[in-house]
Amino acid sequence: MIFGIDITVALFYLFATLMIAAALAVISTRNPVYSALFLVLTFFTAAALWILMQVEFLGIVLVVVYVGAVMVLFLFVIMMLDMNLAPLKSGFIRYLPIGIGVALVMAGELLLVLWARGRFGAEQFPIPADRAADYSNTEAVGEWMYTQFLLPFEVAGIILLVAIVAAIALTQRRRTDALVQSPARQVRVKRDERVRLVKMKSEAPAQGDRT
Amino acid sequence: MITLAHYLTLGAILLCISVAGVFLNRKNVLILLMCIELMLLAVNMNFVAFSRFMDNLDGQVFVFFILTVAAAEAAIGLAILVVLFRNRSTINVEELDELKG
Amino acid sequence: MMPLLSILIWLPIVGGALVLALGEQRANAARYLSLLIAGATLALCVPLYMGFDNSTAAMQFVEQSVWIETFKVNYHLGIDGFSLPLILLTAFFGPLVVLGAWEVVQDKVHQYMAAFLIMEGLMVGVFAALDGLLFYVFFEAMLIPMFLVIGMWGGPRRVYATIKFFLYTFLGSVFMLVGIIYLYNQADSWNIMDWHALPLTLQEQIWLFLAFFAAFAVKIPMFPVHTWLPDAHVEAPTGGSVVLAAIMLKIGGYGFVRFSLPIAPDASAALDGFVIALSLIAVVYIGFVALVQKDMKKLIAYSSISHMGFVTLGIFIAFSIYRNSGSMHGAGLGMEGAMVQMVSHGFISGALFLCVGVLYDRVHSREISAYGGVANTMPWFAFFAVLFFMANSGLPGTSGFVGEFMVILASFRANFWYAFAAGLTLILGAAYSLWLVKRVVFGEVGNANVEALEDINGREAVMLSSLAFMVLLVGLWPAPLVDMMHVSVNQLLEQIAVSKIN
Amino acid sequence: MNASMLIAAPELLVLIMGCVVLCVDPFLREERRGIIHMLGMLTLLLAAIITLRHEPAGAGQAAVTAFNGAFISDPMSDVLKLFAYATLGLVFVYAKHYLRTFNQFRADYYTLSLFALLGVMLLISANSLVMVYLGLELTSLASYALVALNRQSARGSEAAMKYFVLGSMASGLLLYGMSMVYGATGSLALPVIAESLAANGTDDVLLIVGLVFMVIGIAFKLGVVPFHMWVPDVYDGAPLAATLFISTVPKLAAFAMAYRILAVGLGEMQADWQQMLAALALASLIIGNLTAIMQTNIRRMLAYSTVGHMGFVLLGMLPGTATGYGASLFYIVAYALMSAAGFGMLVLLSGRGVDCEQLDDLKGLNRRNGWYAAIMLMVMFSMAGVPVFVGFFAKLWVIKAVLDAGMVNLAVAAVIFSVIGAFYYLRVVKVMYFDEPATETRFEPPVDFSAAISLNGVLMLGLGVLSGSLLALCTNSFLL
Amino acid sequence: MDLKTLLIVIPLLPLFGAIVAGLGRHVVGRAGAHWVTILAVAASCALSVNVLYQQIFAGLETLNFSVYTWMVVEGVTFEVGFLVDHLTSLMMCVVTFVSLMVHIYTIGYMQDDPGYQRFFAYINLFTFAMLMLVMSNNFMQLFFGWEAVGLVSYLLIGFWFKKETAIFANMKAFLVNRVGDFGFLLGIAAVLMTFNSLDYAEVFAAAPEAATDTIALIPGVDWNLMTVICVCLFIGAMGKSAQAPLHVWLPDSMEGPTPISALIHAATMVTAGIFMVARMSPLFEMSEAALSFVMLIGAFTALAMGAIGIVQNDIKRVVAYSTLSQLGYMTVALGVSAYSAAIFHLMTHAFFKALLFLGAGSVIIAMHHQQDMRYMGGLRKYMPITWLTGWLGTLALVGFPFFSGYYSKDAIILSVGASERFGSDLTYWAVELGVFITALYSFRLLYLTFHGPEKFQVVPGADPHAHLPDGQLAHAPHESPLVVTIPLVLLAIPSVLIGFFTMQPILFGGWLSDAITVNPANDVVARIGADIDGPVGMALHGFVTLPFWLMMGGLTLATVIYLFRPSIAEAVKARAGFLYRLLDNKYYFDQFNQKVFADGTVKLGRGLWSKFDAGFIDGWLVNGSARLVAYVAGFVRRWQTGFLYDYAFSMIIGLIAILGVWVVL
Repeated sequence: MIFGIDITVALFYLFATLMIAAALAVISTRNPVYSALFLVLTFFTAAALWILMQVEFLGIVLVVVYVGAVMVLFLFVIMMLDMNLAPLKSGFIRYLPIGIGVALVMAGELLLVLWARGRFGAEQFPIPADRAADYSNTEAVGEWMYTQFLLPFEVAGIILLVAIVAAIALTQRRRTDALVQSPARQVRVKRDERVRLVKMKSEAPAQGDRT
Repeated sequence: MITLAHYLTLGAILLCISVAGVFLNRKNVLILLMCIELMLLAVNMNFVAFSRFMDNLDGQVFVFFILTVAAAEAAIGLAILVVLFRNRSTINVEELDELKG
Repeated sequence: MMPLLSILIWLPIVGGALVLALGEQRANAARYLSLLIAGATLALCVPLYMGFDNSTAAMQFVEQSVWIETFKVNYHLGIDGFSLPLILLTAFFGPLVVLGAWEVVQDKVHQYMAAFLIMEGLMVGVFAALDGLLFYVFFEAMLIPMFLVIGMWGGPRRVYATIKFFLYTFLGSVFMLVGIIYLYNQADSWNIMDWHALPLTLQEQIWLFLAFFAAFAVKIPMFPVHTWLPDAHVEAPTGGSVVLAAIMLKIGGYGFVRFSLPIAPDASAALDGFVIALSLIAVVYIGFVALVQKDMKKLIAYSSISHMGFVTLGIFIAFSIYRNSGSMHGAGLGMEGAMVQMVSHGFISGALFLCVGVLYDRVHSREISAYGGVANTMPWFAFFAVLFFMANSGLPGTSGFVGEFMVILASFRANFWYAFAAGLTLILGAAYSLWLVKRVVFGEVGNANVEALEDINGREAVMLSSLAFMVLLVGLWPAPLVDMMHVSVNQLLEQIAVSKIN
Repeated sequence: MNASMLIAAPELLVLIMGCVVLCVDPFLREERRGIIHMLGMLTLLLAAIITLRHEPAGAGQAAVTAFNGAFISDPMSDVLKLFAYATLGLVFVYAKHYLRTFNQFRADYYTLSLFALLGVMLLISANSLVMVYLGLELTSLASYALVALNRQSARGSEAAMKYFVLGSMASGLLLYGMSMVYGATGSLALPVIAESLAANGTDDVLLIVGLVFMVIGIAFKLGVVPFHMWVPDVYDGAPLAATLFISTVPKLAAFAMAYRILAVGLGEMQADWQQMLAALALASLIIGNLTAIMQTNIRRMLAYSTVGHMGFVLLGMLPGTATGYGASLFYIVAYALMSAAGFGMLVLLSGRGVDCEQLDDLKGLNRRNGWYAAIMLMVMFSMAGVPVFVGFFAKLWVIKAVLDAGMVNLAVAAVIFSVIGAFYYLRVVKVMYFDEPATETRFEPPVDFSAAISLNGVLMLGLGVLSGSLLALCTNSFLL
Repeated sequence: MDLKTLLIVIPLLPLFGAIVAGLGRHVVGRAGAHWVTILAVAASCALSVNVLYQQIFAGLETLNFSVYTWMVVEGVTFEVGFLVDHLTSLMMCVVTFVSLMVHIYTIGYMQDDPGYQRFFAYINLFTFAMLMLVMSNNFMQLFFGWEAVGLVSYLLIGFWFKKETAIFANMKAFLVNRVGDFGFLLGIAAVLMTFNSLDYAEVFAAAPEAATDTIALIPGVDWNLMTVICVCLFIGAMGKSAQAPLHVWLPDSMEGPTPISALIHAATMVTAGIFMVARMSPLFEMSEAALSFVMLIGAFTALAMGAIGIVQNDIKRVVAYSTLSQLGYMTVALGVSAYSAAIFHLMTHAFFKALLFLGAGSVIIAMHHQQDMRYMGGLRKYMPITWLTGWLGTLALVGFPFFSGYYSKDAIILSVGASERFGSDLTYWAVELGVFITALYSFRLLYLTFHGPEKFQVVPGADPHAHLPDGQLAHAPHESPLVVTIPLVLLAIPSVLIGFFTMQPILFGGWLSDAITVNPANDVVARIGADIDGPVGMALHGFVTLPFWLMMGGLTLATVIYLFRPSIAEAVKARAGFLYRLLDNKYYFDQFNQKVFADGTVKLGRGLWSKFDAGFIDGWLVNGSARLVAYVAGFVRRWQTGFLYDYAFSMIIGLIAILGVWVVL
């Protein structure tokens, strides 16, 4: 409690505000690089909120996986594709009222539901007690994941495999002018193919084999 | 006090922003991908909050999987984006209308 | 005991598949095989007719085996006095259609023949099915070969005509589909006989009646859902028109007596005025419309609609008679008249379309104005044409008279004005038939095409004379025909005289 | 191997074989690529044998769960899986011809398809929301990649992009719904959710919100209006081999997903979702059939027709009874077979570097080859729901289900729109049979292709005439 | 052969002849055709006479038996059967005799016609149909015969089917007859409803019980059922017996060859209506109103149609209008319950009118198919037999005492005079005036044809087969061959004598009473019979009655105008322009029918077809709904814009909608 304000509450509102602002920025900036960076900010704040909830493992994973890997990938692609920036988001302005309208209606509907009759207030879902000091969120999640969620875990692995296969299948270009190794041919190569004995007539004109 | 409702509200707002983003973005497919990441974040927010408030680890594990899948999704999405860019030299949403009607 | 009905259904269908398998190259083999199959089917009708017992209303030649166990669908066949004449009619036309196409169809002969054989089997199936779903399957499946026949061998506007035909009929019949499923849900059985016994409230009956009505009114066809017929007839090849007019339309009438009346007697009674009004409109209004047609086939097509008006009239006057006199006496005459009218119209309209086909094969026009004085160059053809057109206008001594006569006599019992309006067909039918005869058959030789006409050949003579024989036979001695139906008709009348509402 | 492994043996097999295909490919010379196809077919055959052997489908055997309840094997899953193998087998044969014709024969297609099949199987056997999500994503991700597989195709990549963005959005919404249900019931396991609902009632607003979002996810996957917009673009833009796959196998999974979530998990809320599904189904019937009428591109036409068909699948679920689900299952199976045959025919008609796209490409097919025309004819009439083809019985039992649910008006609307739909199927027949061919090019498909497509076509008729056994199989899947 | 078989054979013989001559026309050839048919009819005639003979002299009872059962429905038996009583056998003899004469005559008349065999087949078929009609013992068979004679009449009027007027006339004849048949059929339906039987015997037996039954044709207004039945039946008779306004077909039917005009359109078929009403006398006697109706229709026809005959120039048409007029007389007789008088007149008329027609035909042969009397004249010297028989026939027609026509016509006039039925006084004056008119046109015909100056030129060397201008002949007219003249002579004999010999038994001897029922209160024939003293007395008395002097007036006027002062005719024509035009245009019946019924029907049909069938149902409802679907579909299709954001938007809208409906509401 600082200045009569619960620090967690203050932090929640701070991060929440930041998060919403960043999210809005993601969808409204002109430059995709900025968008990506704002998305990073959004993820950071989200991670912070989760950690505030004592869900450290996921918070850290979010930062590591998203900010560390996914967002970098995004930025990489942005840079790679060399897009020219859109001069003016005319469509954005034109459809903004509709967009806001739709979003507000949807938000309204959702919030109406969520706040209706105070179902998610403290009385229904009491504020959980703080974790014990020696509680390891990572350990708990890990244990739970590798026992109860064994199959999903494996499937998640397969999904990553598929992602790899797919990404490679899609983006790998077989360029005709590139020098590539063919592992299959390398493995299958026979002795005769490795060394070829060429009989050469000395100094004869190029009439026989070419090398 | 920060109740569950706060977190859910946050998730809902995030969801709405992401949805609005998908709709409003008319220029860049990349932003669409980001909006989808936002949407997943909103979902994750819900799961984490429920998980914490109900003291049930299922939600957190699910979030973990969602993150994994989201990463895979991003990979494939970006791969498709690259292919698209190579074919069309653009990733402008407004120009992706060869298929219609 | 031989499963005669199954054989009658499947012999043409399997035979059609065989003909199809012969392929395009072996056209002559396809022709002879088709004739053989159609002939065999017709021959098998002899034991069917012989074995049929006129004295019972119960279903005969019953076959029953499980088809779809989950929902109690059975492969259930059987015939009574309503089905038998129509099955015989169907089988009768099999060889005629094959013969009719013998030299005329040169393109894709195997497909043409196969389509008709399959259609024949399916039509027999319609008349023999005692399981509601089985009936529906046959009823609908028939559309496919017909669709192809009109579309592949038809006239210039065949695509419009055939799609219209298909969709019209399909639209009508899907309501029936909903109806039969509803009935199944209520009765927990697909057996049509069980449906007959199923008690239903008036409201249910009315909805069911309308559902069935949608299907059968389109099929028969009744005013105002008749407009597919002229188009389909005009564009169809001769065989298509013949089958369409001679048999397919009858399925509508058959449906009324097999489904509408016994399943929803109270609704039928409640709505009979509506049906009768439509029937009489068909008789009178369509008569006027037929009069001004410029296309021979269209004229015959409209006349078919008008004649089918008698069928529905004959079937539905029963209720008025009952209300008037408190007894069903007289209704049997109408209903049997309707059945006779169906059979007779089968012969006559089939014959008329064959006649038009004979001309079309030579001149390649169906316009009335393209002819004139055909009698000069085709005296034998003129003989048959005049005979059939006279039969079409209901001349006594031909089959066309019998049904109309019976229906008009019966409808007088219901209401003088019904008989009055129906009787107008005497004038209108004669007017459009004879005007056509005047313009096509009589007169000076109209043009060089007519000048060059050759009279009918042996094949055509066989077709036309066999039809002429039937037309005269039924006209001069309808007793064997009506004797088949008495018991069934009486049973139906007893059934519909009893309310189903508790 | 523990019991769970045994229960999931088909999945394991598919996984292993997928990896095998992946690994074998680099070692194959171009001309021996056929081995990949053989491996794919072998996988399906073995999987079918295992599925048949370890639990006779629908033979009165109770469901078995594995992996702590995450996985379930029940008669329905077996039936669906078996049909998934069968359909995929057909798809493989057709696709092989396509890929060879277009010089795109690579292992990627088979690998991705097998992994997608794995996803489908997992989804079919999913017994918890997690598994539903993961199975769905596995299928989807592989599908996205398949659509873009022809890297030179601008249309393909556009389609893939659209599919991807909308698909991801849909899974996001689905997840949001799952989170709500999780919040309301405290569990991700479907049986637990069902128990919780039974115990605590269903008037929790969280549940309804969750239900709405999950229904949207399902609707998207099935391609139901208004979540259908991806369907035509993807069917049209993707290479035919991918369209073949997407239009068949994943639809089986989508049905399973709908069943698992709505019937198994949220069965108590039947009154709620019945209304939603009815509305979605009606919209699909209307929009799908109407839009299909206007198409000259046969692939888009088939796509819109799919939208209509999926409306019918939803209709079957309305009464929430075993026979209703059985009808839906029957429908989806019939649809998968019809769709495979339909797109297979398009493969046959493709050539000279262009996919068959326009309706006019079918012109005069009957003159070019009567048998293939007959197959397409059967497919079209089957799709239109004309007896005696399998499509008719599919529609029949679905409409019966609607009547069981007491929704006569809906049944009437359904049949009316199926009549409207019949129009465009008839147009295909018209083009094939009534028009003159634009080209006389002969068809010279490989033997396995013509055998498969013939079998597929004959199945339209055979499964119609003998629909009783298929129906019994489908209905009994739910009766236990 | 027992009698029943014999009776069955009577109609079947001509049928057999028709089939042989018609279907086997290439086999039997021309001679074969006429031999077969003539022998068949001759045998029928002989057998019929035998039956009549047995009835008169051997006391043969009425025979009523069924040949075969057509069908049985609901206990009502529809059968083909014969009722042979005096009326029937009389009709049979008349029919077969006239038919035989016509057959023989045809050999000469049609000798050059390519359709020779066909013609014989037709008239033989007609004989069969007519016999079926008169021999019937039930309404259904009656209707069968009724329509069958109509069919043959149709075929024969259109015999020369290349002739546009002929095939128009035959269609017209059939259609107008169908109007009558329409009423007839309704009458039969009413009979069936009332008596639950179509058998004459059963119906007639039950008729008195139904005398007071009513039927509400218009709700709330009760009509006497018997009146309805009888009027309906009589409408049929109006068509067949050409009573106004359904008479319009008969003059046009003269387009057919003359032999059939004699046989069908004068002697036999057109009298079927008279026969039918007489046969139905037990029913008609139940309804005064219906009889009045019959009488008035007959009176109008008798007078008005005769008047038209005065202005006709076509020789056959004059005879045709005379036929109409005479049919009117018969109908009047029926209307006053003098059925036997009607039948009597029917019989005499059959002979003399057949004679007149055949005579006209003979003239036409001589004139090379020129039928216009204005180009004839003075033929007496060229064709004496025809001239003589023509005079005899005419005298019979105008009712000169002692000639057969006198007895029958006078009986009718007397009956009308004796009747007290509503409208009988009006009718009386009509039939009296009719006598004058009959004489006028009849003698006009004789004078114009046989007497006076020759109004034709013989152009020697002209091609006899070429169509020459009016008034020109290729060679001089000459008497017709024997096959033509013999029938004339054979018909002239009964025309002159038969009345004298048969009047007593038929009219007053009750010879027809086994067939005809007359309510004693209505029995005018019996009433006049009291004053009549045998045929000689009646004829002598005839010289002092009004009809005779009216006839003489007509004769005088005709003689003055047409023999001596043709200018008077022109003057009258000019003076009485309106009247002349009215008559010349036959009271505008044809024009009216053409405008209102024929054109109106076609116009109505065309309107219904193009406006309602093609326009409304097909155009609006059917194609309109197709267009609507296409329009909506085209609209819906545009939602698929191809833009990702629109697709997403659609999903979001869907989401919001579902949320809104199921969660918020």
